[in-house]
Amino acid sequence: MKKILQITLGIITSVGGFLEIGSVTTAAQAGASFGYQLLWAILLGTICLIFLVEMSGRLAAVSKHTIVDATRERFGFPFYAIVMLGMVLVAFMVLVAELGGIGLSLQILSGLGFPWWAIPVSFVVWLLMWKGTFGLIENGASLLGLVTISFVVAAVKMHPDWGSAGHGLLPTMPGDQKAKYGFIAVSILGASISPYLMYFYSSGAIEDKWDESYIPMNRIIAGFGMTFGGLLSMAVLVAAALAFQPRGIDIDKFEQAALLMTSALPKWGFYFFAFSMLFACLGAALEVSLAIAYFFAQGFGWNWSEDLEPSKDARFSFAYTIIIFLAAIPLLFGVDPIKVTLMSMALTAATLPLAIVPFLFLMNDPIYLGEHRNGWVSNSVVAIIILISFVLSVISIPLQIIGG
Amino acid sequence: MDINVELLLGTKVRDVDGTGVGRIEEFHVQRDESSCRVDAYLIGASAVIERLSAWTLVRPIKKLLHSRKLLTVYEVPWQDMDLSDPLHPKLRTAKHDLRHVK
Amino acid sequence: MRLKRFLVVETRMRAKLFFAVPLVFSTVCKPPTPAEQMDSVISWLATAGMAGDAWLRHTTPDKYTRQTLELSHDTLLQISDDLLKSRPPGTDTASLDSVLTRSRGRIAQMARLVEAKNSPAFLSQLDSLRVDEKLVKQFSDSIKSKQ
Amino acid sequence: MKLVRDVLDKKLIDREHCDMSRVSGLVMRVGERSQPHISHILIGGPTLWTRVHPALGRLSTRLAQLWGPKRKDLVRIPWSRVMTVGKDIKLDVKARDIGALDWEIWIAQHIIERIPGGGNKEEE
Repeated sequence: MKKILQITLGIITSVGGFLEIGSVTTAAQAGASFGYQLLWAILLGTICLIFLVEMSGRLAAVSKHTIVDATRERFGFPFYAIVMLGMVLVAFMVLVAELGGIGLSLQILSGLGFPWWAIPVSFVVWLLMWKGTFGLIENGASLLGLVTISFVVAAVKMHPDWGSAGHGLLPTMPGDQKAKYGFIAVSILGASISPYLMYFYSSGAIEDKWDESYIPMNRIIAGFGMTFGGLLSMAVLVAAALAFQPRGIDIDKFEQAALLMTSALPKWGFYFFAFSMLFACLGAALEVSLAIAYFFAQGFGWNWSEDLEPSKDARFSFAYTIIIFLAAIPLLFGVDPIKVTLMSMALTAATLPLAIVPFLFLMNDPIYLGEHRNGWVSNSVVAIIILISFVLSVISIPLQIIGG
Repeated sequence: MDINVELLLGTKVRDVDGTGVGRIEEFHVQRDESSCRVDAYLIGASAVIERLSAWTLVRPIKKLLHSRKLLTVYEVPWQDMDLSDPLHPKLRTAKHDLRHVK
Repeated sequence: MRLKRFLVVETRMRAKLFFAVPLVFSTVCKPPTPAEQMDSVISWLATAGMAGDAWLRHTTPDKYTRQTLELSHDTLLQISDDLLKSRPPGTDTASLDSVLTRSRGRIAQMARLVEAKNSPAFLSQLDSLRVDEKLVKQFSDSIKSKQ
Repeated sequence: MKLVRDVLDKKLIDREHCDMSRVSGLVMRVGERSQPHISHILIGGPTLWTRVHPALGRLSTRLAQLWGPKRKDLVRIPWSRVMTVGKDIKLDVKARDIGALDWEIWIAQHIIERIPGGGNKEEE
């Protein structure tokens, strides 16, 4: 019984972790500009993520090492420093975007501009970290995030043409606007295969004291959680395809995306969108700031746990305190969170090899994983992901210039 | 003389005739009660594989390539290594006398 | 005893630090074509229309509606300036300008009517905006066909 | 045992199961004719950053002089204090006494405890 509860909570967490400003914005843009044509990108990203997350959990459960621990130990400090530079930079931009997403949700609800919300929002995020425990953050934020299921309701209520949606699951080339198509595809993959989720998940497994008996459970959580998360993203894309594409609306601003469900769910659509974004971004902001603090603490060997009182892991608490308030600064100056989101998605794609290549080595390490190391299926999948990640990292920056 | 192991890592080694042998990538040590003695130095590209404990990943590729030269690793006993200039470690023997591992 | 420090850098790894450089380039964007600008104009006209519909059904807050209409107005002003400066070939720029100016006026008027909570007048502005939107679409089609 | 794979960059745990940073560096004592042996484990920023680039090591040393806890030299732990080498390295020392937690304590006292709700490092 306890296991079932844990599995349910785990799945809800993964769903909550999947949807955030990046995946919603990119899915809405894709639907508005290209109809169902880019559904395949979400499908591909979700499949990759299922495998990567399952592996992160398995590594932690068997070796009792998080990915960061293992990267530092196996590859040494100089290489770790490079990975850290890349990952922390990207995660910081994602954090700015998520805080901005909370601010924008509050802006459309209250009418007060998002720069005014920067300080209060980061203060609340920081306070939740300062006072909260890992369980509270993981489960509380993701339970609130369940309001995002409204995206699925809206998508179904708009009666999509399931046949042509099915066609979208297979990649096709667009007639025109090839650069924009490529840019959005890369952004979707960048939003789905986000390394910070892997770091967060493997640290969570250590915080929850997983051992080898959790391997089957880890598989279920990764599989179902990410699948549901992917379905939510697809629902956003489908709803956007039906609400925006016929009207010729391209999503450049958050205010436009807010109209996503106003025709499908006339009475509550607007508020469902605002609260979905509010809670999804809040959950993501907490997860990203934890992931950054974990990155430093585990890499340098400080004591770390979100469950400790701040003074018991002073450097860890100090790290997230600084990061959260630094992330508020660009928003104070009115930097558009949507622009930051798109840039961070492209940068995630560009730095992906840095996260995935070392991971392939770790997942084959007999000392860490013994008999639980990757078999040829998982290794082939990682090899394919590495291939994709190199293609993405090469094309993401030029596409940002041409298509962005 | 005291030498920083972490900085010695990756240093190029030459043999007694001045021929390049490879980089120091790993150290074989022997632990007992209270000490830790260095038995041998591993030199060459595949010593990195040793260090990353990546043989399970590399062995199938190695088989596929049928290559020996690609994956050289020399094991140099401590007696044969001259570290009097840590920036330019030298062997006390010639390259062709070195022992191949694996 | 002081430790002797010496220079051994894993130079093989240092090269990777340069991956941050392309970031600088990502800020450079090429200017949009007239056809793309027309798409943006239609997108923002439709946004104003959709926000107007939602407000008429009393499903969105007044402040949000007003801000979105103002945002549409300001964005349209900016795009039309750029568009008319680049003089799309084979287009009657004068009449395009007048349609764009008129619809911007309607959107600004709608934003004021939201504040006054005047739904009937809002509806009539919205209907006229839809007519203007159709005109703009015709301009857009003719620009695209000439490319 | 392999030194780089099994020791370097591993996490250090003290007598009281407290995390005390990772192995930043190792000192090898080389004699004219005697077998080289590992004499000390090094921890701390300057050792660490020198591995990336000597200039970063110097920068780290300089920053530590300007700001933070005052301790004159590097933290060196004699190898004889090593108890076990496994997933982590267990040491027969007290992290606090040898200075491995200088920064942790400094940040706790100067910043974290001054923020309401931060708690107190000393109370156990």
